[in-house]
Amino acid sequence: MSKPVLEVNGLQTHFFTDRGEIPAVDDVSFHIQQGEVLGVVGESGCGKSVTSLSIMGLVPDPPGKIVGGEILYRSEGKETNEENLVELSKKRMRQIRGNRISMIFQEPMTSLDPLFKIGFQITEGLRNHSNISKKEAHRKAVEMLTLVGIPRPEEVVNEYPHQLSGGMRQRVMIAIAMSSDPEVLIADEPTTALDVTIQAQILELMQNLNKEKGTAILLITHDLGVVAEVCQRVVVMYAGKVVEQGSVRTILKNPKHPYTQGLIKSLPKLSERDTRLYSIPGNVPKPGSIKNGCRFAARCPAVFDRCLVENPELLQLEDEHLCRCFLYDNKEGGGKNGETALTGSQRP
Amino acid sequence: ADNSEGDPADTEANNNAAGEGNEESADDAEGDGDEEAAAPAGDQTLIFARGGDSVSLDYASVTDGESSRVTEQMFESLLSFEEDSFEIGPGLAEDWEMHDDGLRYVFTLREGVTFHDGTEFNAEAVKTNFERWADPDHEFHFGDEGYAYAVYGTQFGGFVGDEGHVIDEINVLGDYEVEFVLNNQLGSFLQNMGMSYFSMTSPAALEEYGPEINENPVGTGPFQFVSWSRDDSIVLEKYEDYWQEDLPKLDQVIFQVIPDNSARLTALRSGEIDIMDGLNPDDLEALEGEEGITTFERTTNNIGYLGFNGDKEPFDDPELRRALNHAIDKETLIELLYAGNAEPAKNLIPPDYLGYNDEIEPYEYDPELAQQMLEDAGYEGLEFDLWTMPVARPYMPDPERAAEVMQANFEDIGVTANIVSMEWATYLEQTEAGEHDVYMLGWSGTNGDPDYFFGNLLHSDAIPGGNRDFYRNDEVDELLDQAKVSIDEDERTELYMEAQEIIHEDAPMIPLVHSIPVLAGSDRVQNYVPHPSTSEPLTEVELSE
Amino acid sequence: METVKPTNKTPIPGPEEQEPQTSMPAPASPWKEAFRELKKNKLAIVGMFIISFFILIAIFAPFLTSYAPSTLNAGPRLTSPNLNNWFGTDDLGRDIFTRIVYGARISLLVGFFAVTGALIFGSMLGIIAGYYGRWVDMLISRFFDIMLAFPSILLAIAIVAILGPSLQNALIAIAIINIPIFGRLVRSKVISIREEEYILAAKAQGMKSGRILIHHVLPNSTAPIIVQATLGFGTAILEAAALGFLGLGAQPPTPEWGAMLSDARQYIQSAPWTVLFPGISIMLVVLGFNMIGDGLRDALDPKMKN
Amino acid sequence: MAKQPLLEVKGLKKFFPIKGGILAKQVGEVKAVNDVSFDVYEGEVLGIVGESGCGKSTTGKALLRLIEPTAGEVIFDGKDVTKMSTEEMRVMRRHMQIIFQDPYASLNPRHKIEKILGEPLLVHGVGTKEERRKKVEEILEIVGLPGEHASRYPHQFSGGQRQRIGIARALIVRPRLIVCDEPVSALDVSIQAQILNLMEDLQEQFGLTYIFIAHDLSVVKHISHRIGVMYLGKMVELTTNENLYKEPLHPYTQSLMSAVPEPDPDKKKERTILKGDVPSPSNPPSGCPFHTRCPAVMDMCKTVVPEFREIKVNHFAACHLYDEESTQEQTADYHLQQN
Amino acid sequence: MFAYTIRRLLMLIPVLIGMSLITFSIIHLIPGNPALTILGQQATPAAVAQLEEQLGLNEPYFVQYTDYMLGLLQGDLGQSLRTNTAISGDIWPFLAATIELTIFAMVFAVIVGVNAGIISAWKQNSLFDYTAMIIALIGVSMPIFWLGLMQQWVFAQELGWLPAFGRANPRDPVETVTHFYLIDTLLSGRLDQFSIAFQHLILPGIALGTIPMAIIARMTRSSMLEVLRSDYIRTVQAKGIHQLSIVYRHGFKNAVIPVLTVVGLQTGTLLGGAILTETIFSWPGIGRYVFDAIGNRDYPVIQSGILIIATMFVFINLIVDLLYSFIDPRIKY
Ligand SMILES: Nc1ncnc2c1ncn2[C@@H]1O[C@H](COP(=O)(O)OP(=O)(O)OP(=O)(O)O)[C@@H](O)[C@H]1O
Ligand SMILES: Nc1ncnc2c1ncn2[C@@H]1O[C@H](COP(=O)(O)OP(=O)(O)OP(=O)(O)O)[C@@H](O)[C@H]1O
Ligand SMILES: [Mg+2]
Ligand SMILES: [Mg+2]
Ligand code: NI
Repeated sequence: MSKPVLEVNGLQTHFFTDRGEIPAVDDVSFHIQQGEVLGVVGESGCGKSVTSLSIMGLVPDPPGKIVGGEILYRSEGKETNEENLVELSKKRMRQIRGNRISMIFQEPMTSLDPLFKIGFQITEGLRNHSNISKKEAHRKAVEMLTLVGIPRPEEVVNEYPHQLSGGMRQRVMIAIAMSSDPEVLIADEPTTALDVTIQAQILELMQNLNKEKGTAILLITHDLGVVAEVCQRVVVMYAGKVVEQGSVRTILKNPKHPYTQGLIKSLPKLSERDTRLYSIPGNVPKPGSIKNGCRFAARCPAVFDRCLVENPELLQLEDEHLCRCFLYDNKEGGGKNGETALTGSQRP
Repeated sequence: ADNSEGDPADTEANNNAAGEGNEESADDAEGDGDEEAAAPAGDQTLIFARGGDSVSLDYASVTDGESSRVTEQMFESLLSFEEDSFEIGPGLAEDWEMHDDGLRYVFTLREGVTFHDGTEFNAEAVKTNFERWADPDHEFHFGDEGYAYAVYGTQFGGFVGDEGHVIDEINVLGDYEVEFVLNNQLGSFLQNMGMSYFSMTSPAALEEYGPEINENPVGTGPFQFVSWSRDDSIVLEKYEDYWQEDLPKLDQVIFQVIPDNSARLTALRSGEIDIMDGLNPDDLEALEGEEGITTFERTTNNIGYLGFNGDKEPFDDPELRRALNHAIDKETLIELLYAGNAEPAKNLIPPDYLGYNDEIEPYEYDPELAQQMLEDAGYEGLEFDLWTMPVARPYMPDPERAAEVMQANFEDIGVTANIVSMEWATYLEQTEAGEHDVYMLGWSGTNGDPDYFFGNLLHSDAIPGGNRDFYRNDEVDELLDQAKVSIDEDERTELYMEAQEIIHEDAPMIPLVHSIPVLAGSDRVQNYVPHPSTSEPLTEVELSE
Repeated sequence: METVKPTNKTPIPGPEEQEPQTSMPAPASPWKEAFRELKKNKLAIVGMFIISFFILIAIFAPFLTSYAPSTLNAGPRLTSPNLNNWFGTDDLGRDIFTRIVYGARISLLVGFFAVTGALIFGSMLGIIAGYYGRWVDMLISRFFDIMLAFPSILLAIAIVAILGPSLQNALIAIAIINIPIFGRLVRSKVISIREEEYILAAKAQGMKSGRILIHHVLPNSTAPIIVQATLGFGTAILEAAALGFLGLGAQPPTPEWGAMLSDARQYIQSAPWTVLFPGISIMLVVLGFNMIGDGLRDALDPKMKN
Repeated sequence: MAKQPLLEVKGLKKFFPIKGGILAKQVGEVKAVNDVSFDVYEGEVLGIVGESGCGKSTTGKALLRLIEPTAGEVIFDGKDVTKMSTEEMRVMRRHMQIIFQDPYASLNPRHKIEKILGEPLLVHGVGTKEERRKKVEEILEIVGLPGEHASRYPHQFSGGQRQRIGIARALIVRPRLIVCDEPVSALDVSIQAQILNLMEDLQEQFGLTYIFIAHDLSVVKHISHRIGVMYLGKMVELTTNENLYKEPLHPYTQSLMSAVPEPDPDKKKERTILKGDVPSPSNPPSGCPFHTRCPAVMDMCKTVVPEFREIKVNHFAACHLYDEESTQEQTADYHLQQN
Repeated sequence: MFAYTIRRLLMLIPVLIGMSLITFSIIHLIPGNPALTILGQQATPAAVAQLEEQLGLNEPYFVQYTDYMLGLLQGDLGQSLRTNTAISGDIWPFLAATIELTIFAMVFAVIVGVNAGIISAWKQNSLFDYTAMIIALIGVSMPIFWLGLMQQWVFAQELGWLPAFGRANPRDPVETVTHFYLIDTLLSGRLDQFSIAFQHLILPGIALGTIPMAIIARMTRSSMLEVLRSDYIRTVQAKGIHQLSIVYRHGFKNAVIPVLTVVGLQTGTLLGGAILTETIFSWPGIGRYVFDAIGNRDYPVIQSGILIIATMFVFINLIVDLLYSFIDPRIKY
């Protein structure tokens, strides 16, 4: 098995604002294999977008800065091609960005420059990375639009973003991202702003691209349903940290971290007729507001003393299943059974 | 208003040639001509900078000084003034005779004078011009186009059809002889004939340009019109066929508008201009020692005064008025407001005028005396409104400041003056109606004739009107009436002298100042003599190296 | 502290829940908060210093100088700055420092009255237009359009040309030209706030429209109006000075800075201080108001913040 | 459930004019709500789902006359709301309240909580000042906020807390009906559950009637007794919670349900992915508004507007598939394919 | 687009009528007898009567206004009371002078302001940003008449680098065709005169352009900051495009609309400020024409001058509005 095409190790991205240093991403590690779809889930403000922007080298600076960790990109998964994106020159970073690693964003309505034609925007990156003629650019733009399933591509090339619907725009965004045939596609909540029926279309498109082109996809979302639908593995984030990581099945069916457990239980489900939802008490903390201990401690039903003072490490529970919780720390003091963590607080 | 496309380039070529040719001679001149007047410069273009633009180049229909400054160069009247006074002498008329006790005048015109358009100047032209102004139905009157000949009306008692109009008829006696027949005697008739307002325009040009004559002036003067960019510059050039041999000396005169005083001075210092008008009095001192710059004083021709409302108590009391006359410190006023460039006034008319009574003892500035006089007359704690004009006039550059100075003067003698100011038109209407106690105003001369001052300001006929002092003295009226119609200068002088004595005694006003305008110029400017009428022909002026 | 719920009484151990407000003491009104924000803005602080300085000067003018602003011949003419006359004297021998100090009164008062006048009439028209809508709005808006179609200083000049030059008329002119500026602002605020969801909520509570206007719409439209008023202070002072400079505003001997400049401009070569100090004073006061205005905008309208 | 509905909506329409052209005259209209009818019974929760722009909020606001309906009747407790005078309406509002989607925009940022909550009491002339203050604290406790928070300003609360305040405001006048316009869609998943629970509790506790608007089918399904599905300004299906899930009749409902992703990796269901986008309400398709995307489209759908009628007991839909003329088999076939 | 232009033009009609009504009323609002106000102290009653007649002050207000409007529609701006010439015939050289100055000032303001704004936004919180924004803040607070005086003093009087007044060297008058000196000098092939005319533009142009420059710089900066923070800029960044190209191509193009609005509005400041600058620098433009007319109570000139300036301003803003649609495809009419 080749090495992961993208590997994030101990990434720390902090924002330096007047209100102090905000550790928006604090020690985040994960990797994506070639052709894999990795989901990153977490609630608003937990650092999902900052993580993805860190990979792209697009963290707004100031106030943001990557203060630690490494982001290794290995072209074709080969060790020899390994580059640490954190340390790359701006020039080299531009060559990779939009070319080898592409990204699409949450807001299709505002993510396209309203003053430029669709065709121009699709091929802008391409023209930048390789010298292609105007004609060829046009051909390529039409080809990309066709690929993402836009009707009347020949016309749409010459249209402006405001003439397209949200779903169409998100397809154009995908076309932009895919135009350079990247190895990794980072999709930051690509369907959050869309209707479910349109979301279904976009998800299907992304799955197809993943299958046909072998593009590895880092899919960021807060919707566990989406994760279940398209991802192979999942990373769960909470307040700037990865709290659990594993295969989709493990995480959704057999979560270990109390937060993951609570999150899944708190979702109303279409298929089940439950009388009452489980609810995680309290609020999502702002990153940086909790200095000591586990960041979930204040809301955790299974909290114990240690959680309030010590910072839990990411533990490997089994192959490919990691969890950041003292409940599973067998070395000292832990030993409580994670499965029963929630039973106490669940309504009969 | 371009003459011909090629012209400016040509002139330039000429100038350059002349300049080159003269360079050596200039050097020579420096070598041996130290004590002599400097040699003439190669480029005889004079730039005269001033604060405002001409209104019109049809002299007769406008009254402002800036217009006549330019028209003086292009037009001439039948008679002319002395270069620095209102003394009259021959102009386009070589000679003149008075008949029938001043009811008939015959002018003998100069021969061989041509207008700039080449047509000849003759008696017909004189007739045409005068009839144009006098007769509202004349084809060149242009009344419907807004032309108004106010000065003609004032000076000759109205227009054809008006009762007071003095010119009955104008007869062409020969090509070069013209006769004016008057209804009444007019003391200032000959004086009027020297006024630049009554200069001769080419009848052919009137025919050609019609109402546009005000932008296409054609006269007989030393310079002819080239171009006019409004609010910027008027360019004149030498008229080659001018009747006076070898004159004018300048090739070109440009009247340049530079409204800002200090910018104008800068331009003078940097040599961009040759003469500037409206010198800031405070800069005078600095300029005096300055290399390459000279200053010129213009003889005064106006009066600024503080008038009393003689119809209102207590100002109907001459004693009070005399007392207040002692209270004003004219010297300080002049120092503060005119930087010294004014003469303290003791009479209504400016000093150079016919009939100026220099024997009059002015009311000295003497606050104690004033206070004493007031006390004696029984005016304790006098308080009144001191009306002051809202706008600056030539005789009063800063009326409100002047009011304050006088307010302070009055305070010194225990009199409270409350300064009142209002809108200009209202000011005029209300002072005419006699609403005021004490008011500030002034008057500027036009033809150097004293009647223009006395008749308008102190004759009881001018109530309501210019006589805002409501001064009524039959004796004075009588003297003035006689002087107005008299045609004998000596007699007139006598009459006016007498009137002034009475007026001084009655003190209907406090005469304040006659302001003296100052000009500055490059010392290359030779033979420049400012005329009291605010403008003068530059015929003799020459630029030296 | 929202863990205590009537039906889900799960006792939660652990520290006080992290709420967004814990960092700040409660209760803090939005105004207080804006003020706190403002205090962080260095430029705004400088601006407040400048303005307070001028206000103090204006109030204590008679104590700051032994001269009277308009006394003639108080000293020698056009003397350069020295110990007796800190800023020198002008052409009438008046102490320039004294005149500047008294001029501060005039400028500040002009700013105050012009802004207040414009604010009152502008807001009234703006509220009427925004509130009644339809043809009233149409009429008032067109009126604003027409007023704004004239470059402001030009309109002021025209008004002064009609009324005649005086400080009072200049003040009226400046107030008039600022009416549509405030009017438009108020109108657009009223209209946009009317669409806010909390106004809809108030309506849904059964509130009368008058109450909604007074209790909900107006308080929420004050922030931009305050900002505009502050900036307007500066512009009004500048406009008054311009009119004074043209001789269309304050008339001599009033120690109005613009008129002082216009009087002094002919001495710029021989006595530059006569021109320097009035100009600097105008600039400083206007700068002060602009700094506060900028700061207020940042503090009151976080969206505008860079 | 009482026999007599608390609220009857008949043929509700709201068209927004589109201005344009040289003289800014009306050149068209957005048919935001186009002939919607339904009943709401006392004590029930009626859910309304639909995609963005289908007219859910407009329906909600038109019921309360926060937007003047273009046509139709809204009969609340036997009285037609649309015909009431301003004053009658004002009094009426005590009984019908609304909770908004955006917890940030719906609270006046310049008012303290006590004023926000006290004002409705004041305008309806409830109690003395002291009583009102008490009531405010009481209601805060009820929605799970400490009473002393009354002296705070909205910006000092988190989104979830603000939504609690919004609920408290609606609740404080003790209304009979509350229109909830997407009350949880702006909230985080973990907070959403808190609010949903709270709303359920309150409903039971005070015997409230909700019209619960949301675009998230699972949320609506969780809380509602009956659900109406809207598409392009029209109600296309309306039935009980169970019916809708077990036997959705309208093809749109079917595809909507299949498009909702479920966080269960085992439920890999067959999806009906709809083609294309929702048409613009300013230019809705003729006939059945869904015919442009319908997988079971027939010729008549393009021209004839299907009637919204009770196809089975308590199960309304507007679809030609269930017309008397169309054969039962066809319907059945279609269903076989789907399930 | 066409329909929009027509609509905007139609919408201008009430504004233009309102403007004409205001300017027309100027003469009627003066307290006292306008004719006497105009003629002044040494006027004869006959002259006053004649002027009243000429101004048509004897007729009813409505008739006067109708006459005035009919005249305006035929391009007749009336007659100057001072010079008795048709205003429409005199006004062009003044207008040209002002337009030349205004354009120069605006070009200066836009070039400096826009670039300073862009760089400040791009290098937010840098030394350049701070300096530029402090300068801009001072710029907006600057009394331009004072700035003009100081410039004149330093650069023309003390240092003598630039001319202190006028549009050209008075000894070498420009031959005028268009009355735009920069164009006229080129037409007559006089490069030396061109350079002199250009030098004359510098001081008044900078004095006049300072406030708009400062305002444009501030507006460009804030507009750019907003754009640079927007989602679509992030999209472009994600394509690996060079920052310079992002800032100028995508950033500025999107930021340009508010800047353009400000430019349009600032032409008002320029046209109004021209009165001040033209007086100081002896620039024979429309501002001075009007100002002199105020001094001379030449009300028809005041009326026409103000109306023309305002009309120019209105049309510039119309053009700006129409420009939006060229820049922004979303604005479809
Ligand atoms: N420009 C910034 N300046 C300061 N703090 C920032 C900035 N951008 C992000 N943050 C901080 O980083 C944290 C994480 O933000 P991020 O955008 O990554 O969250 P997210 O998980 O993507 O949330 P969402 O689901 O809302 O998109 C936020 O809580 C915020 O406080
Ligand atoms: N004030 C308005 N003027 C014009 N059109 C409007 C107005 N309000 C809403 N619309 C239009 O009416 C349609 C329905 O809007 P509505 O807000 O009811 O949708 P919704 O179902 O609530 O959508 P969402 O889920 O986005 O809230 C939309 O197309 C919208 O553009
Ligand atoms: Mg995000
Ligand atoms: Mg909605
Ligand atoms: Ni010409």
